[in-house]
Amino acid sequence: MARLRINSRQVSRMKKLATEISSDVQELISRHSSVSIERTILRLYGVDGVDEDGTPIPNLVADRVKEKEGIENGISHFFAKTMAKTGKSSQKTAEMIVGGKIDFSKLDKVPQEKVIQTETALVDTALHVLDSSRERKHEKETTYPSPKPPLRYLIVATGNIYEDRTQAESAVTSGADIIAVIRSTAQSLLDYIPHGPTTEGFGGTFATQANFRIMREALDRISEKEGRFIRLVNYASGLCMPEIAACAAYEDLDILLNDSMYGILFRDINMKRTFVDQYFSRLICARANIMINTGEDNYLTTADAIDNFYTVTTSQMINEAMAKKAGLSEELIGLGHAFEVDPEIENSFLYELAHAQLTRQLFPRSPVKYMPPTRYKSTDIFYSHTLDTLFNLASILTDQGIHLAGILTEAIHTPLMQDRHKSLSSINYVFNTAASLKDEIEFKRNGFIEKRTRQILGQAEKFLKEIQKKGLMKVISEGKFADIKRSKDSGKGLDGVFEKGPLYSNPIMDRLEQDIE
Amino acid sequence: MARLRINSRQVSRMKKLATEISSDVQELISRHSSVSIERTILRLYGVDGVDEDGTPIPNLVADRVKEKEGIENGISHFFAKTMAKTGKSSQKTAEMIVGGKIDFSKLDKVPQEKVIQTETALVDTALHVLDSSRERKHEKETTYPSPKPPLRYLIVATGNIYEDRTQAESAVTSGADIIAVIRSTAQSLLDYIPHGPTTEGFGGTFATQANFRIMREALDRISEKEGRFIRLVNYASGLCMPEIAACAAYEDLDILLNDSMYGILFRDINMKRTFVDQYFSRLICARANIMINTGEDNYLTTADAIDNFYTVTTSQMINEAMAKKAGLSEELIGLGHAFEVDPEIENSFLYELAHAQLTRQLFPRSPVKYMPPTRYKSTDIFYSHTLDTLFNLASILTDQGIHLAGILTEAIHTPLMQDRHKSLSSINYVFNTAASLKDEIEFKRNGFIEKRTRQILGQAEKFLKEIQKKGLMKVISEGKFADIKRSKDSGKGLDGVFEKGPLYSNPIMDRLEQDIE
Amino acid sequence: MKHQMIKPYGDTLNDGIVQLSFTLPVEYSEKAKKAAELYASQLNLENIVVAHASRIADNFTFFIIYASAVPMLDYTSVVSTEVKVPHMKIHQINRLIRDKLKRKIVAVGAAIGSDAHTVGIDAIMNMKGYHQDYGLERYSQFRAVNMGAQVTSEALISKALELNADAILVSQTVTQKDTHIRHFTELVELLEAENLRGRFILVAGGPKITNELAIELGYDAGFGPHTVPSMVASYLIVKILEKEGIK
Amino acid sequence: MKHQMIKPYGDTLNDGIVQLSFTLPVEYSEKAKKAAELYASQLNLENIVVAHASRIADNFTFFIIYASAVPMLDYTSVVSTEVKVPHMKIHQINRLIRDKLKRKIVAVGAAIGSDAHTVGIDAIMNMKGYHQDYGLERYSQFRAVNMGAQVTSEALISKALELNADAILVSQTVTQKDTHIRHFTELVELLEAENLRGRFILVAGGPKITNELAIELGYDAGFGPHTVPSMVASYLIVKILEKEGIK
Ligand code: B12
Ligand code: B12
Ligand SMILES: Cc1ncc(COP(=O)(O)O)c(C=O)c1O
Ligand SMILES: Cc1ncc(COP(=O)(O)O)c(C=O)c1O
Repeated sequence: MARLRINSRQVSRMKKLATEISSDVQELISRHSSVSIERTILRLYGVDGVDEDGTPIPNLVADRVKEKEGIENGISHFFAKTMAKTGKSSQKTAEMIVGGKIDFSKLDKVPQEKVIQTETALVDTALHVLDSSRERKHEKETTYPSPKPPLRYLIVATGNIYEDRTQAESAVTSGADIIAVIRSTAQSLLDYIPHGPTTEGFGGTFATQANFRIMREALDRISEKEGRFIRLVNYASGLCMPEIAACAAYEDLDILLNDSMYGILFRDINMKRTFVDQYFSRLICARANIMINTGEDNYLTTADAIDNFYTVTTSQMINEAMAKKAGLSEELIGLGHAFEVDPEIENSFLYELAHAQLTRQLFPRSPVKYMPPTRYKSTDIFYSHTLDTLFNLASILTDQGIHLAGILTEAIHTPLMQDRHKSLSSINYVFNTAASLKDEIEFKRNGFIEKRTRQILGQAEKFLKEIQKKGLMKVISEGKFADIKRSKDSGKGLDGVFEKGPLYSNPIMDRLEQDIE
Repeated sequence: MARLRINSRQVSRMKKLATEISSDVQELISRHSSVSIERTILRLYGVDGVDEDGTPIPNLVADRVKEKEGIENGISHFFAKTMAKTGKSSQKTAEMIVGGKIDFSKLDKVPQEKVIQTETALVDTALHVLDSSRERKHEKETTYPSPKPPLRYLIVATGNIYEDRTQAESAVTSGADIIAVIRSTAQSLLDYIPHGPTTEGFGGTFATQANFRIMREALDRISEKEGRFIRLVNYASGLCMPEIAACAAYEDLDILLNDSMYGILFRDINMKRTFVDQYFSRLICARANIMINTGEDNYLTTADAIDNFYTVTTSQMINEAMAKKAGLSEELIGLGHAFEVDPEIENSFLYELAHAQLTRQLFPRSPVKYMPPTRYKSTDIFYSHTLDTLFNLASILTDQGIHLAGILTEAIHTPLMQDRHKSLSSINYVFNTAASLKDEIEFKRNGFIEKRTRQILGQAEKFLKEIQKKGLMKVISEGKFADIKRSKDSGKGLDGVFEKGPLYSNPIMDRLEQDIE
Repeated sequence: MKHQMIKPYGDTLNDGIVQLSFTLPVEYSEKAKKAAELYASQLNLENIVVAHASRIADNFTFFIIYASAVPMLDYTSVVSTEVKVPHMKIHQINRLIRDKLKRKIVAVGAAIGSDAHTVGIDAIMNMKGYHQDYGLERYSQFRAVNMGAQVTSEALISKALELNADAILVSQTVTQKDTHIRHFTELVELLEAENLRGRFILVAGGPKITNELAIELGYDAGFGPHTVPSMVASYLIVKILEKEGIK
Repeated sequence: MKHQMIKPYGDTLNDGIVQLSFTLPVEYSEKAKKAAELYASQLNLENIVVAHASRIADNFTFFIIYASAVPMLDYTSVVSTEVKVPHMKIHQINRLIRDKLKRKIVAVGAAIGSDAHTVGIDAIMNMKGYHQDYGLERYSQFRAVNMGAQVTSEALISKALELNADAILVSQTVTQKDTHIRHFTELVELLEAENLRGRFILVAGGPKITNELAIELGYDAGFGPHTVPSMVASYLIVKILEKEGIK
């Protein structure tokens, strides 16, 4: 395979810096929890459903507890105690809490060993949710042949889960390996997960557990028909990161968009909230064998890809370090990057090859996710189709893991069924016609491509040093990523993050951490 | 630049074989002439126009002479004598011959030195036609900046020269460097050149001198406007090869499709006729600085590109050897090849790279003409557009000289104005984005690509040996090129080729041959 | 029968979305874009988005449009136009000919007129065939004679008479300015003029040929892209048995 | 005025050729192709060539069609819909403001509603500008305040009141399910409800916005793709002078 000669010592130094940066953040994480984490615990304990207004029971329980008892010490112990008291199922217990049927003052009377016993059982159930999802996936992986990377990743985004299903089936017919259901605009800013099957989204479809299930079932059916394992993706980053991870585990999702900084930068979600949430979310993913995808590609939709590619590399290293802290193996860390150099620049394709190949070599065991050109797509669909064709070539040539299909109507509308078909017919052609190109050419020594990667590594190392010195939060607040400034104590969801009380416990987290190695 | 290691001794051996093959053919050529050659002499002496039925005066004169005098000794001397007799212009003289106003029996009385004098003057005029076209082209070449290869070659084919002009202007606006006016279906089988501006062709526009002029003027205008030299192409191969070359010289065409075998294989034109005609045609091109293009690409529209690429290479070498015999410098020999490997074959793109790069390296000083995929184009225009995009990449990556634009509607209709625009927008993008790719990668030593080129060279050398042994005509009659069999004494135009009489002379040819070095 | 009303589908049933592109002979401008929109509205389209406009020559502008088509079509009312005979395999066909017709079928084929494209007729007639389906020459019960391209109608007819052919197979590829229509018609008219039309099964083929068009032009059947030889052979044996009244 | 009748151009004047593609919710078959042809004929097209058909899912077939469009459009009757003010350069605009208006123009902008796309409004307002054309922040005679994205209509209006703005600039990128129409309308209705509509020059912008649409929605002007800041600045000074009766 064509390889760039990169300085492995420099790379080790950089990865070490990234680990130090993440350790610094981890210290903050360990001192905090969030309402979303507590709700996740409830969900994994089996609490589900909504009230008449559509507010999820987990939210209502958490709010109630917060209000009555305070949430600083976590919800788990309290919930176990209540359940021990009621002797009912977790769902029933939750409903009773919400219905005001529990006299909080009387809970102290429940014997501690009964509480412990109940809580242990709950945690076992929770872990069983994750472990059984892992096992089901493992089974599919062994039943079906391994797809040849790059995996063909197609998005559906009609807003209506049933139409999405039709679209997904069509995409699979044309060759898709992975289907991602894009989330409705601004769902990431909702501090709850909508419920049930939904048919009205904007720019995407709501991520709900029911929608996950509908799509999972459809894809399982088609997997069987086609004799290929079709993977399902949704989006976690946002105010409900860990909860979505829990729902994803219930419904056997294979991949979650799950970035440690995306919410901060692109959704103005509070930093602490995001850092804390992503950790628990990723612990869940690691256990349930859900691959994460990060969102570095987004940086290049606003910042220039030539000037700022080093921020992508830097962010990938930090994301990786943080993911490893959450127990994710390299195989489950799908780092993102994108083909976003201005096509009018002479030799822009050489820049793209350098960026893609560098990413590939820096994370050799990770199934890197490669995003198509979006920013420089034209409303001239024929021209845009040629950009995607070279993107497809760059992907097969640099051996990417996951290939997000570029769509010729990117600059016009969310994809039509026929747009996806055209995209796949280009991908299928290019991946086949240039299947072994990577093994048959070499990058010139000290040529443009190698020099460019060296430049990026130099810039990224410098940047990592700066971050290591100043701390990640400081650097974000200076607008060093994607030209976006966010400060530590602002942003959405700030009120939902809290410092752990002296008696705080999250036994699921404890167990997950414990089992990491 | 990425280079294949090819065995230069083998290449020398092959070129030597090709020269021997062409010398063998040349022997036949030197013993024959054709009606078309004689008409060409008339045209270069200034004879033009048609009678009421649209039959060209040069044809009428030649027919008359053949009938009355016999043509075995060539037309030149006879015509000079007649002109010396009439004391009129060549045109007037020709008209008088056609009108039956010349008493052939009285011609012997013209004093020989007056005939010689007249003939010498005629030949000077003829050579002036060629030389002045050469000079005008040279002037344009120095006025305008040299275009960066691959030159963007676009075809127009409406059938109507005025619409063609509109189409050509549009193509130039979108970036074309070269405009080719495709000839009307089956014109190559006409044993005369139609006359005047034409507006009704089928699958193309008639090649007439007036049409050449109309397009030349339009392109000169637009060259000035755009500050780029826009080159004009037409087709010579066929029954009127040398005549078309003469008309092309008059009208400053820059390139002529002019193959030594195309007419034989693809139009069932008699071999001898073709060989004889192509030689005089190429002598004219050499003198008037008209680049020739050969038609090896056509082989792959019927024969399989993987099995038969060696026939392309073989034919290129023979075409080159024959072109050199006619005084064409390597810079004027635009050999053809094509991107025609079945795209469904895994690694078809690697085959294409091998074929294109090999051709490039075998003829380093020739502006190789690279033809787009046509045979495997689909009526799915979006898919076809992706084939062309990779073709564009192959072209810039292997540094081709002339790039014939692929058209996304190839499998549907002759190109619309908008189709050409789409094609150029893909070409412009690819040539810019991957401008230096060729300098930044290398082909793997002993990899698939090198091995493939070695295989082709081996096959081609073997084939050249066979041809050298059996003679070119024999091999053609066995169907070894393009799976098409043609025999020596069949085919169209056979009655127009004749063995030279003892007094035969063609003073233009003599002068051209004389001046070769 | 229940109606089945359909319209184009973008990403939602009955959204009617179509993609359209065309060039207008006007200079690129805002007015030109408006003209494109108005023009599209005359094509029974609504919610017209002129997504793209670019100047492609002096006085010519290229447009890409997405819009919703208004009409509804009753799919149950659509009548398919393909040749309708069971598609048999080579050995079935040969057996049928041997058992029922009891003699070889003689078929003469050519690309007529100025058309020099032979690949289509070769695909049907030559040994090798097309898409892993053997050509007529390979059928033991066919005598197939392929005359190649640029054959005149006269030559084709006289060859058919000479061989006492059952079927004449005609190919046309070049369709610009309706060349193919002229050639096809010329052949039929010649046959009719000489009272020979009834004698042969007349089959047309080519990339732009449909059965419907062929019948319109006076042919017995027409075959378009993706035809394989066994389809044609199936058609021929069924029609010949029918013609000769053999069951 | 003389009429100028136009129709699409393929390669010959008035050939009417258009390229069309769409998907029909029916299974791939010859009947499906016929349906595509019939459907196209309902779109005022003739000489319809169903060039391509492919199965893209169970019960869905994709088509590519070339055909001749029948209608003619009188180009002289087309009324252009763009904003019509002379396009001035930054220094001309600044001078005009200084000389005539004699105070700075205050403009407040945002992408409203759920729309998170800031690049469009940034292109117009931020210092850097777009396509080598400086943004409003760079104009010495503008006070430009860009509130970013996902701004509520209420917040935008109160900022405009607070700064005593001359103009409100609104951007919308997401158009799926007409989200942009809802957001734009909401803002206008709020302004009207509070009797503030007349107080501001209200400008809409975004990739799918035309001046025509903006005016329909109750805005003063609309700007689409390829807008550069100086166009907007030119428009604003001309309109403000007009509004204030300054000549
Ligand atoms: C190969 C080719 C050539 C070769 C032909 C070699 C040969 N020996 O046939 C060469 C290079 C010589 C050539 C020349 C020209 N070509 Co050409 N050529 C093509 C090309 C690339 C492929 C055609 C092909 O082989 N298809 C494969 C066969 C198997 O498909 P098919 O013909 O559709 O046949 C199938 C069915 O239709 C059916 N069928 C066909 N015939 C019959 C008959 C019967 C009886 C039956 C039952 C079925 C049947 O069965 C077949 C198998 O399924 C096409 C573009 C394309 N990709 O389609 C252009 C194309 C056909 N050519 C075109 C043109 C214009 C020309 C020229 C006229 C150009 C010129 N002015 O010089 C010349 C001259 C030819 C002439 N005088 O007719 C145009 C036609 C445009 C139009 N619609 O009018 C095309 C579409 C290219 C283009 N976009 O401009 N061409
Ligand atoms: C960059 C981008 C993003 C970035 C935005 C970053 C940011 N800070 O803005 C990110 C990655 C965050 C993003 C997210 C989403 N995006 Co987005 N995104 C794009 C993309 C690639 C480029 C848009 C852009 O920056 N254009 C460049 C600017 C300069 O052009 P412009 O906006 O047209 O502005 C010009 C004019 O319109 C005008 N103008 C614009 N506004 C104004 C205002 C005034 C007052 C004036 C005078 C002029 C004016 O002047 C500007 C300069 O000429 C487009 C695809 C494309 N290539 O167009 C998709 C696209 C716009 N996104 C789309 C979607 C659906 C989304 C999501 C909703 C997807 C999802 N479900 O998650 C999300 C969520 C966003 C949300 N909540 O709104 C769709 C919209 C489809 C539609 N028509 O409805 C597009 C078209 C992609 C697609 N095909 O699906 N996106
Ligand atoms: C890492 C990551 N998470 C989440 C999202 C989607 O988030 P939202 O729903 O906020 O648009 C994206 C979108 O690109 C992403 O890259
Ligand atoms: C070398 C050469 N000459 C001539 C032609 C055109 O000849 P005709 O007019 O016979 O189609 C071609 C067409 O591809 C060609 O390759």
